Amino acid sequence: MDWLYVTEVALAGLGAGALYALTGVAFVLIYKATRVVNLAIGEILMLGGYVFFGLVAGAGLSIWAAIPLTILAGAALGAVVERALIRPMLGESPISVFMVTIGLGSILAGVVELGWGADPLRLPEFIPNTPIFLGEAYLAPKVAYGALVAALLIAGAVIALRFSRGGVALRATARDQGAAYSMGIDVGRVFSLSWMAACATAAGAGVIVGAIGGISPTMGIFGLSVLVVVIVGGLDSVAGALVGGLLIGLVEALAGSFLGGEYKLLATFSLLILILMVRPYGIFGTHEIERL
Amino acid sequence: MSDGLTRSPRETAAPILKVDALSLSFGGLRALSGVSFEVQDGSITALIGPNGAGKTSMFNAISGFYRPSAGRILFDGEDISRERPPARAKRGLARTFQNIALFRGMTVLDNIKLGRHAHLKTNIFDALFYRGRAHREEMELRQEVEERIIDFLEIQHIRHAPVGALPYGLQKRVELARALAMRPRILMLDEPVAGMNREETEDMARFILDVKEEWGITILMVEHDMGMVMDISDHVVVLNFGQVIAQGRPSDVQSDPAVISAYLGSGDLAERIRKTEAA
Amino acid sequence: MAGLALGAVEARAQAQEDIVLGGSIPLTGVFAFAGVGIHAGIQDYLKIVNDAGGIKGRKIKYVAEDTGYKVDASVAAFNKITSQNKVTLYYGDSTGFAKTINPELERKGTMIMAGASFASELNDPKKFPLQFLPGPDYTEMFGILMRHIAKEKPGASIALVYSDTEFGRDPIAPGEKLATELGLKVVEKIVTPPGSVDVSTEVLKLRRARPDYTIFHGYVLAPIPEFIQQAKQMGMQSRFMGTFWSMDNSMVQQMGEAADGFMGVMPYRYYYDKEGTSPMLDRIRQMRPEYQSTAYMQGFLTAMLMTESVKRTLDAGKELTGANMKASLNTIKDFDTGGIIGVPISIPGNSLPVGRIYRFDAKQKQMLPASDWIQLGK
Amino acid sequence: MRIGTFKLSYAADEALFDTRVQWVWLALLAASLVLFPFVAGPYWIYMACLVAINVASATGLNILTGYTGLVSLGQAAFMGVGAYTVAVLETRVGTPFFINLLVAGGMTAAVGVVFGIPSLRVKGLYLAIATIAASMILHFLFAHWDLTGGTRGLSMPPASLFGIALDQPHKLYWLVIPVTALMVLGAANLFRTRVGRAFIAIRDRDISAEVLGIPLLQTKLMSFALSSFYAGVAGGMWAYFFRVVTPESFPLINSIFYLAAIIVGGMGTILGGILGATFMTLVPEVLKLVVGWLTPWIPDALSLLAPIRTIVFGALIVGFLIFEPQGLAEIWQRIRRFFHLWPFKT
Repeated sequence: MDWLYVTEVALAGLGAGALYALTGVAFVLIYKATRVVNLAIGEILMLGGYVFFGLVAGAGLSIWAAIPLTILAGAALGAVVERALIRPMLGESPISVFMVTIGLGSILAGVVELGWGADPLRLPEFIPNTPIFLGEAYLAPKVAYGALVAALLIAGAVIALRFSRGGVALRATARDQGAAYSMGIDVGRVFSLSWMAACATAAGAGVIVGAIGGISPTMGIFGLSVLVVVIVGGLDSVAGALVGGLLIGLVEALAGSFLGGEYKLLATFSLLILILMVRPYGIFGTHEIERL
Repeated sequence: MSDGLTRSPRETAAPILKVDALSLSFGGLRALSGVSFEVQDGSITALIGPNGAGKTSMFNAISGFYRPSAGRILFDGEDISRERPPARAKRGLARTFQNIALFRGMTVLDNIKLGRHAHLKTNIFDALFYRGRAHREEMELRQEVEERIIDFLEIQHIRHAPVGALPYGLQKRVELARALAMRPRILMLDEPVAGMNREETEDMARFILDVKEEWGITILMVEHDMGMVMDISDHVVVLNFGQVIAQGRPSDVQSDPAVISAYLGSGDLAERIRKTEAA
Repeated sequence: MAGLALGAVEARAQAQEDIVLGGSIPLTGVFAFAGVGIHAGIQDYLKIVNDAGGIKGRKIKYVAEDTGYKVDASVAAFNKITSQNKVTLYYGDSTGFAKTINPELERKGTMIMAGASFASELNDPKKFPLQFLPGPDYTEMFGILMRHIAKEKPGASIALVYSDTEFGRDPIAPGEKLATELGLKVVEKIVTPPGSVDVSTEVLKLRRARPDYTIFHGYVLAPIPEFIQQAKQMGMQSRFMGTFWSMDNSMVQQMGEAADGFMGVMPYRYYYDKEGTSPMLDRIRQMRPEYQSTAYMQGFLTAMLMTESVKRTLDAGKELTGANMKASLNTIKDFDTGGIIGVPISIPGNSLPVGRIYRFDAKQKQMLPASDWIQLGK
Repeated sequence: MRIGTFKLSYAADEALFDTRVQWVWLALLAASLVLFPFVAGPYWIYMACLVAINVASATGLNILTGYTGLVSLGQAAFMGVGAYTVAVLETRVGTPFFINLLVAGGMTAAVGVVFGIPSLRVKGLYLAIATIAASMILHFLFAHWDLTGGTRGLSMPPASLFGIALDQPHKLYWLVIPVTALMVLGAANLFRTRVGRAFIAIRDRDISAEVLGIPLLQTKLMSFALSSFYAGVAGGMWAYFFRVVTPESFPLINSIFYLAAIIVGGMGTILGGILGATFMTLVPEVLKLVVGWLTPWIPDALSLLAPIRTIVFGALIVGFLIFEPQGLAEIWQRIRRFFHLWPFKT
């Protein structure tokens, strides 16, 4: 066994996993507050990549102005989606809402293709590209910086969730909607806030993912891996998204290099079935969500 | 505890249902501890007790939703404690629920027909072609449901109505109809008259008595309406904090000091009986 | 009234005169980049022919439908177009479609077909008697690349990177065999799942194999640039190569820094290639002043070969059946394409086994020839 | 106008089509289906076959999702199992097509049961996600198993009946339409019997279903098996229709398509499956027509078609869920009621 190689593969996997974790956190934010499983998260991420591209390549903005604008656009999208599509579905079966998000994903993919065409595009280079060596092990600089930014964003999200007013309200709502309501928390606002925060996070993640591998209207597939991540970690657990993200990143990398690229999805989805059979609510999830 | 000498004459026969030292706990919480009682064939037995005494838990244990931590449940002398609910249904154990568990999207007729599920033989192949057995069975079922159950419970006018749109009292009646379609040997009724007005309660009491007398079905019920319990029951079992504190004929139980003190928290027992009768 | 009816009859007679080229064209979807170019190329060549009076006075009409690069949509388009027109020539958009429609094509026996697929399987006149490839098949492309490699660096090691699709897997097994015959070593084969973007683990695998040459196949663009960029950052010395569909100049330009030195096989000349006399390229540049993709050239040449076979069939006084047209196509020998291909061509079977190696020059931002024309079987 | 109906026997009351008027309409429908291939052009016959195949599959999914309440995003992958079964039998064994279709159904039912097993542990969304996983795993098998021809897939000869090759839509029509009609009729029959009632009981309230003597495990798996059987036969017909089966023929988006079809048509009604599948199959074609008309004014209109289709597809799902959750079947009932009472009440 070539340990250096294994280490390198593992590092690359963990780096990719950090992006899964970041998107997973966005997913969990929405689920915690509104109990909606948002399958459009991959497409929202994609839209983030395209908005960034549009701002830089189309409007000619500098990268450092485009990133915050992209994140703001994500938040705005979240607000609109929550108000227009999710709010009317309040009280409907979780499956119906789930299907609404699938429909939303389709709409977003179509809009992107309409606006920018079906061809894959590359984002302008803005991540430093000097190679990074940890000891002897090589780590692709984009992956390393991407993971670093993802880690910072996740840390920010966790801190906000723990200490900010909105974060406290969100956690209270997640625990008991009725109680939160009676304590004077504006539950509607919390819903809206959670969608804004999650979509902003996903749009930010889209910029990083796009910077690494380019953008295309099919990059919503990323959302499927994220779905596995949050099921494995537990739909309502931020810690679960972190561990799940890193785990899935690692599993994909190892399966990809030791079995072949075609085994990546097979490995993660087999893992998903296994988890569903053994521990349906995920590693860190709350048990009550088993029965929907 | 009622004194052992005053037994009703039926209690000497073999019981159709026997609960033997049954205990049930959730996590560390004990819902039932060492509960024993018998239900005689052809009787109406009532299970009463203050809120949280464990009556519904007892029902759920008998129908097979909860697995007892100790003790047995005997049906016709056979231990059924390990059987799944459908197997118990097949033996002739039917029940209704405290918060009506009808299929709201289906019509009254379909709900009632569902009661007969375990007794029908149509398999998936018959069903797809709707020939032979499927057709014959459905026609027989329809006739029986119509003539024995719908007529009996006087719900002809709503047979094609979706259940969700019916008033509460009628829904209770449909649920009874569905349980009857199971051709049960024991019918377990969880608060059959809860939330009903005086008139509806009397109707229901009459139906329950008729079921016992005309159909020969044994009845085990949980009910808070003490007036009705005392009127129609042959045997009363009183639960409190998961234990049997008294059982016997209604009149004996009524005067049992343990029962009276158990009900003190929620008002004097005799007072409650008077009240419900006057209402 | 009578005049009206007469007019209708006349119109019908006119329509019968027209030769119809039908097309299932991927104007949208993942292959839209190619479809749009093909569409324009076919239209332009037919315009040239029709402006010159058509073939023996008969105009060629082009009827196309978008398919989104989906087999069922392609079949639907085929059914629709053939039911509404008397179709003589057809352009199909994928290997799947070419295979699906083949029995139908043989049953009808009234047309010949070519398309966007260069799948090796189609290069079999027995199994696909009414189809042809307007270039080398994918295995032949590998052959051209590997001959070049064997010449440049005998005994070199090669890695094959391909997508997990029918397109990607097509030439892999025969390509490996070919490498052995040419004394080259295939040291690593890397499969990437379709649509994958993060290739860092695959690059690590590639680095471990340390190939002298890396051939990509089954992609248009992504994830080739990412592969090359990361490999270069790791200090890998491998040369990177591609096959037809990843060779368009505008696509390669999009690779950014990674494009420098990227090589590949191309049967046609590029839009900007002004070497020698090339009347057709001049004509194209005159019709369209802006750069046209290699997919455009593919559509253009396909239309040219199709009309040539129609012309030869009519010249021989034969009926326009599939078999006759295919036979005429096979009589094409040392044919001058007007500069679309740099050497005179022949079509002995189903393919056109010719091509040239091009390399991207970062200064001129263009793919430039890196070899002579290589003709297999010569 | 129809004021009311009364019946003289229970059998009449239990019949699928209970009035003379309905029988007349049914006869008209049957007659037009028979006449259709003689009057319609090849393109429309082609579309009719495609619609019928989708109706068969959507009806199967409706049994599982609409009636039993188990959401599946694996219908397309299950169709793939059926299609591959037919292709393998046709190329390697050479059995007649009706046997192949039945075996395809049976094989898919078996696969469906295997992937239905998680439904015992999980339900709702988790089950939907488990079926996504199932389709990914099946897709992998299709693409990497020698028997299924790998990424190349399998090409196969046409079905043949009495020596006539059913190689054209207008011939296959006579295979596809009757089979689909039988399947739809079977599904309608199913819900007049205990089996169908048990499915609905599980959907509406699975705890009290158990008390009525309905075994959850067995019944859910039966629903999975039946639904997959439908998918398998539909997939088999698909294979005969296109005569090439590749792993890319049955992507996840097609499973979403079938789920969308029953949402748009109406979950838990037979009519819903038919209307939904028809509607969703025809919408892209109608869009193509509209875009075709616009071409003279918008030159690259054709290239806008695919994204517009994607958007409309999503918008239909979202729109129906929000504004008309009962689907087209409910709209149809409303129209019917209107005409029953017209002109007395409008």
